[in-house]
Amino acid sequence: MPFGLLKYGLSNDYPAKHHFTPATELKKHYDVVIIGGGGHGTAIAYNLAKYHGITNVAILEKAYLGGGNTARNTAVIRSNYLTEAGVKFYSESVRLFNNLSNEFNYNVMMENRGQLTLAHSDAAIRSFRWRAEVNQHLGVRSELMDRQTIAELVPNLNMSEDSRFPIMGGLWHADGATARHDAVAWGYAKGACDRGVELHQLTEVEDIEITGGRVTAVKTNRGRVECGAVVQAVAGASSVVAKKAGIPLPIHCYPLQAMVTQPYKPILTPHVSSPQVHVYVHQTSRGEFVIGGGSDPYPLYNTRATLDQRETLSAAALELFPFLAQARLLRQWAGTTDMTPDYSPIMGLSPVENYYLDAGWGTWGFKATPICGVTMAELVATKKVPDLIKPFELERFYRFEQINEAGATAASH
Amino acid sequence: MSSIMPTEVTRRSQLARRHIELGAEFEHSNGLIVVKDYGSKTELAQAKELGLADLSTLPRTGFKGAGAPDWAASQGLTLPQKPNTCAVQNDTALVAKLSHQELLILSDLDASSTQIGHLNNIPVGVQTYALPRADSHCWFAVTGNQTAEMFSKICSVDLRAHKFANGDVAQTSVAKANSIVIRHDLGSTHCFYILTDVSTAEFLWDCLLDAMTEYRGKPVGVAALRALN
Amino acid sequence: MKLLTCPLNGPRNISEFTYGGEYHPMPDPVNTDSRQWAEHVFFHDNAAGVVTEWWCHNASSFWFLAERNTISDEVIRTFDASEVFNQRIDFIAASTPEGSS
Amino acid sequence: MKGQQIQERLPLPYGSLIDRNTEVSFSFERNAYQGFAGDSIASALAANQQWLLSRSFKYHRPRGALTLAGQDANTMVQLPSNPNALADRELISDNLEVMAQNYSGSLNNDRGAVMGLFSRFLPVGFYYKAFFKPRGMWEKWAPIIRKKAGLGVINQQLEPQYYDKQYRFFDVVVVGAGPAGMQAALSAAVEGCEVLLVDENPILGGSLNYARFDAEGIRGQQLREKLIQKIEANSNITCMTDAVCNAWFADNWLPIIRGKRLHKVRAKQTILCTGALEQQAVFRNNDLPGVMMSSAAQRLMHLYGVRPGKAAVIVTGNNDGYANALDLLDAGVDVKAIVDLREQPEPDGVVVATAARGIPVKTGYAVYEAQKSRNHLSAVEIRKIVSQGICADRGEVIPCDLLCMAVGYTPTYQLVCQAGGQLSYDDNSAMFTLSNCPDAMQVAGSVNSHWDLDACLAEASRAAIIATNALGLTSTAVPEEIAKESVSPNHPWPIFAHPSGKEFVDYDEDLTIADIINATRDGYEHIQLVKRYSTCGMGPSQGRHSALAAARLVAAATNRTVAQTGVTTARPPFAPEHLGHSAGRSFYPARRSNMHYRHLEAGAQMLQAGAWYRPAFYGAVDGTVDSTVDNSQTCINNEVNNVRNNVGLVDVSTLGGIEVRGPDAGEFLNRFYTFGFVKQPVGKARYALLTNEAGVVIDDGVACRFSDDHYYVTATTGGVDRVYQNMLKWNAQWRLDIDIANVTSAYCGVNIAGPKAREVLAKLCTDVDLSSSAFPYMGVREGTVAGIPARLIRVGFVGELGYEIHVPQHSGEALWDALMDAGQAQGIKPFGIEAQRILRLEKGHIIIGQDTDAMSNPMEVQMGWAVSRKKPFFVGGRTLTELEKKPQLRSLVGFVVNDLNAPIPKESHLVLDGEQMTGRVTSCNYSPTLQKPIGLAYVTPENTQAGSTFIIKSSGGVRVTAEVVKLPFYDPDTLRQEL
Repeated sequence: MPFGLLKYGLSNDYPAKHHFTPATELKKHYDVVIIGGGGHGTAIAYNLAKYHGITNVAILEKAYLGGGNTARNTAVIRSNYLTEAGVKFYSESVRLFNNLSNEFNYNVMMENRGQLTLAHSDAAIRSFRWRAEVNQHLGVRSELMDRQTIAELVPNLNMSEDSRFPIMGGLWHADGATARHDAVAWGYAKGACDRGVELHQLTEVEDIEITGGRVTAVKTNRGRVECGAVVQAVAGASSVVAKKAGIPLPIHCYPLQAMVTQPYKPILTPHVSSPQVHVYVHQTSRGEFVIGGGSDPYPLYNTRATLDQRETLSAAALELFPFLAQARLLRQWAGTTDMTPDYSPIMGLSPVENYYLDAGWGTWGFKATPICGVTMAELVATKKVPDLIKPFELERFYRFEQINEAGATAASH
Repeated sequence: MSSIMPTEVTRRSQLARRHIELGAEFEHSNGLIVVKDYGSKTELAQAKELGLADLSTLPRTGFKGAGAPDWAASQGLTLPQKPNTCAVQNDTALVAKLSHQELLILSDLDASSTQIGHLNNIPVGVQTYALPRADSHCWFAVTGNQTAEMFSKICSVDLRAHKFANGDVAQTSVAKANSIVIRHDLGSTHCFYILTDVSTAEFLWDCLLDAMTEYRGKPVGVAALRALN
Repeated sequence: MKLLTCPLNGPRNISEFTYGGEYHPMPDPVNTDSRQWAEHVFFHDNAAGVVTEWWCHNASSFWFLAERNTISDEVIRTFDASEVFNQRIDFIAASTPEGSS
Repeated sequence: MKGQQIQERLPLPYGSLIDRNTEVSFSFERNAYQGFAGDSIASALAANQQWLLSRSFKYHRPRGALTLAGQDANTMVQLPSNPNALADRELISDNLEVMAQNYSGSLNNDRGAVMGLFSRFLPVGFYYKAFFKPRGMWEKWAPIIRKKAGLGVINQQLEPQYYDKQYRFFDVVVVGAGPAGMQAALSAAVEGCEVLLVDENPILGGSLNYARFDAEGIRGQQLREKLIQKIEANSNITCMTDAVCNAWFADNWLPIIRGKRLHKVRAKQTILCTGALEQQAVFRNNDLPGVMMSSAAQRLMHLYGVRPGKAAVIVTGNNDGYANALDLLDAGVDVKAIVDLREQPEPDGVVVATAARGIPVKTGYAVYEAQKSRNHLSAVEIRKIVSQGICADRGEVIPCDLLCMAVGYTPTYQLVCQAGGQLSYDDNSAMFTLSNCPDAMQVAGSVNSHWDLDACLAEASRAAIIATNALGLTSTAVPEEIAKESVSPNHPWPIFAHPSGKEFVDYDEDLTIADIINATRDGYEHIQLVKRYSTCGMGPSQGRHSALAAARLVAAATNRTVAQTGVTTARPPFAPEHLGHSAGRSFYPARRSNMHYRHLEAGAQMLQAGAWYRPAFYGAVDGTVDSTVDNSQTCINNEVNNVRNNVGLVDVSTLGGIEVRGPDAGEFLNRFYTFGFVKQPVGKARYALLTNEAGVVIDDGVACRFSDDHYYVTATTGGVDRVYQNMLKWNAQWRLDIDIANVTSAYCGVNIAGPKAREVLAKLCTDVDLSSSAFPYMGVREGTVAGIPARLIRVGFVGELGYEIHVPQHSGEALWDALMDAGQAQGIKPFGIEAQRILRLEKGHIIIGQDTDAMSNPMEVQMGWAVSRKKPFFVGGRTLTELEKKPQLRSLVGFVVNDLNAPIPKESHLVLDGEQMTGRVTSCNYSPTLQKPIGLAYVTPENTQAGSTFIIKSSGGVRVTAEVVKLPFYDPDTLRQEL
């Protein structure tokens, strides 16, 4: 029995300190308004309050805390990216994740079970070796794995040579992990609210006032709020919100679906994915199998589920683990992803002087949450773009430059 | 073993080996080799219930382009009115209209229609372009009362008799392979022609047999199909 | 599964089609400044609401245009591209030749 | 096995689902039991007085049947290769081995039950509050907690089973074959209307099969028989029983599961008559075996002929509880009392009848606590209700072994809500309404909060009329909507907290009243946050029985109405389905060339290129391929040498082929590819490089001009489909006078290459002058080879005299045979992709996708020569001019490794400048011809002049020095390929 729980058991009156601001009126002015109460928004607020002493901050969330893609992603954490910018950025994020629970005294249940990405062609082996070489050179634990080692690591994987997509090898990423995604947003929000940040749920930004190239206020369904600066962290609605500030973005929004089975006794430890078969599978700490794959085939602002994606994911999962035919599907859901041309995020300055972008998060937003909080908060507080996120500025597209992670994201998330 | 073997001619079905394994008896048909039968006495009955035949070596061609329909008509072809329907020619060839600008022309089961050879050997008209349909697609026939029921396991278009009339054409996906499905009844027996990318012939053949198992469908030769006519 | 009505083949499951991107006319490649060109190449309107977009029916390789609501996923109408592109498009060389190979 | 138990059953007409003439023996927890055909596992065990079925998720509480309808997780059992099976859904079969789940020790004495004692130390969200201090502790706790996770055990040796799918089409699909559903189907089955009636139960009738609608208990049966007769007589109606419609998807796309088949049904109209789910009362120990829904008790009696108990108490908030009492009485159960939460029951025929039969009724009373002995209900303590949810200090204890709960229902809203329908709750009437359904969907019956049988039937007919009108099959006037009954069967507050807790709101997750309220106290006030924080409704039954109670508690705890709070609804699927169902048969098309089996016969090791199978290299001809590195390398090198010295034959059928024909053909290629094609001479081939609008190289091939208005363009195996689609899309805009046709599969192709290629070809091709003067390098001709019409292209991908021969697909094998025969004297041998890769590398040709990546532009891969600057426009052109204004970031160069002892670099090894990554190797092989490792690599532009060196981080991190050399490595003056 961990000590942390004793106080709950031994005190007759339930410890009832609210983790978050109870609903209050909006103030007339905030130094910083953060649009979007997901993992990123709360992480930015937390860092502003804790490390930069900026506490007159409002997080405006149109629905409920962490109810967007924070709630809908499949909680994969990894840093085996392809570009130097990407690897450095995400590996710092993984480092922060590892200390997150203690950082804000809230268990996010980080589980370091490693990630295996399967290769079914020599082309895949080539691109995996590229990632492994770049990763290793930058101190990230990635390595090519041969059939033999894979069979030992995941004994119940279908290694048959006669299967439709025989497994030729894989990319093993020991740093790959998962965490309780909701808890990340809750922990950040709790830490931010403890320090005076206001979290306003059911508060939707309807318009953004720009005067002289500066944002001066936002209009919400609960009234107008003046602000010194605005950060938008609304993955899945980035184009729509940025448009209110007159900023075009290189983003297309696609639904990303995933599904989960009923709980079963644990039989799969690492996270296994196959870009070619378009699927990834991992078993949660509750014993459920989480199954996901590629994005929907066309853009949509709607989190409905589709049967064809369910069929595709199930068929693909059974290619890797035929015995999953007997597992029962419990729930199928979707999130909305900001897909960028180069599969890298858009962070930092915008054409509007005091309006900051945290967008273009595709399928990799959750794993970047902690480092986004740190870097975006530093940017807002110091007005200086941290080196770690300089490469991801919107302006790169106007220079016809890209940070191409295409090869490192397909169905791996 | 068959007295005639596919290797006697240069034109060979992707499925030749499957046919031999199934004990096929081959026959010459206007210089082409097709499966006559698989040595079963009951093949006609089979074809009436549910049969699968490989017609890939039989003649066929296609023409495309703004001028194609007029040119084809000028060559004496009777064209169907609407796209995705087909019309039988008096020389027994079958002309399917795949779009306002595209025609697919299939020979009969005896490879006896003269039109196809004729069209392939004369210069095409303006804005008319020949398509190598004899080789781009494999060509199967699925026959019998259970055809539509069987197709409903691998094709999302409603092919039931009262919804998909004789002479109707569907360009759709069959077992995830893009296909042209044509209803062309043989006598009083339902028959669907299916044409699919020739390189996937074996895949599709296996999918069809798998879907047919439940209805005890089996491969049949052209002899049985002719007998239906 | 959504139904999409192909102008040539009629209503079909949307899985028979390939999405071809937003429809937006290409700016004149010669007299457009580089920022506008960059936006043409990389940026999207990504509107939440009714948009016009390209679709291709795979089995017949038929391209057409569709008006679709990106919030409700409701298809308002589909139509032949010739409604919009009804004549041959030609390009004029840049007044100053861009060097030579 | 222990001795067999005796089963006692109620006489006919009880037990409509069982066949008493067919006994079935099965085992549960290794004890033998008898049941009848048609019995579910749960009903058969109940007949044997085995009520305890499983242990709960967190506290390992004893659990038994709750709904008897497969709607709760209490009955989850382990079947061979079928974990988490619902014992009240799965039928028994001879020798079926059933085990309980989630216990340690034995089901009756589960050591895990000790968890219950610690419950006060495991507050809601306890995971978030502990296990992580000090740093590193979580790593120790996680595996321990993980061991406790999960319920059933997956059989990892499972043999693949045959699941498949079928598309079905109907005008109207009616989901749910209760009274409303049957009536809706009948009314919809007008002339020309194809109707499907679906129900998850084995027989039609729904509640008519078990519920009591009148004092005499005869109406349900009569109505059922009448409706079924009409349905069976109607040829327009197809019935599917034992079939669950498991979701609603866009445009009435309905997945219906029966047996091992997934029926994908397209309906023009759907009518949902999915009924309602009875809800539990929340009080201490409301999860004991013996405590069940009143509808569950009725199902046991009427469907299975099983007496649900000997002494019963009924806690009710509506008159259905009274009907249930009559049923129990008729079945010989001693009904101790009806405990009515209401002060003033609305008297109706049924209530009067119970009074007449002397059943004690305690109005204004609640069940305060259920007591157990030996894992089963033994008594209930009832207390007077003093105010909402509050009971008097004292009560009375009534011994009983059955407690039936009849306190209200929630509509079976799942499909409606998946279709975008809104579920709303009225706090005053405690009733639900469904709104905002899509046009092509109607709802009728109790799902739409109609409880009176006649109202249900009338609403069903009305729904059917709306549907058939919409289909244009009828134009009947739509009758007025029936007003909802004034009295709701839903009691507003059947929730009674107990100081010692254990009043379960969510059985699946073992969540009690305190857990829900404390979640709000922690600040998780939004109903969705409560759900996520407490995991209420996240379990296998997806909140079927917890959503309403949780919403009521959250509303009260946050001073909101339930309407304001909202009730959480569930995502698809409706019922947990095996992944095998949605997977079905696996359809992954595979592509083979006409020559495929010739490769296998020659001992080829095949590899996959996209959907294609291609020969990687040829092993021993007897087919026994020894794929050890050494052997394969020897095979590959031999193939290379044979091409360099004699002649080789490679299958290039997978190469894309596109016909571009018409007056504007040249103009089109000019716009589509980077090069100039208008002035290309007839009879010549020209390299064609493709960039996208971002200026990135995405494909290449050669454009063969066979006549003024006819180009035959090749494309890469993996790229051709996209290239073809893009061509069509561009010309849908440009409207040039051309036709574009993808003829990839129509042609089977080989490349016959080597110094002796002409010699061999000459034997088979007599109608084309093959002399280098008449048919020079990069020439294209049409002729016949071995009597087969062929297109001949003199290209030099492998750097030798060579001809690509493209023939009709069906003649591919014949061509292969002819060439292999003709070439015997010249030592012709087939070669595979691996040898081709080396050969082309020696010649310095790049492979798009291997030597290029998602960012490569033509200048970087030194293909500036293939980009025409004299054209007004080509795709990607404008962007390339932008890129040219900027300093080039990298260049692809050829390199050799002179130190033969150094580990040969592999593709994707890094190029380093100090520790800085400046590029990477894209191709590298030991060249049998040059006798040293050669390759291509991206390096910094300053590093491209021949003779300069750079460092490669090779295997094991070894730094290897590479020397830049001018391309090609082999035959720099290209004399050989132009022979």
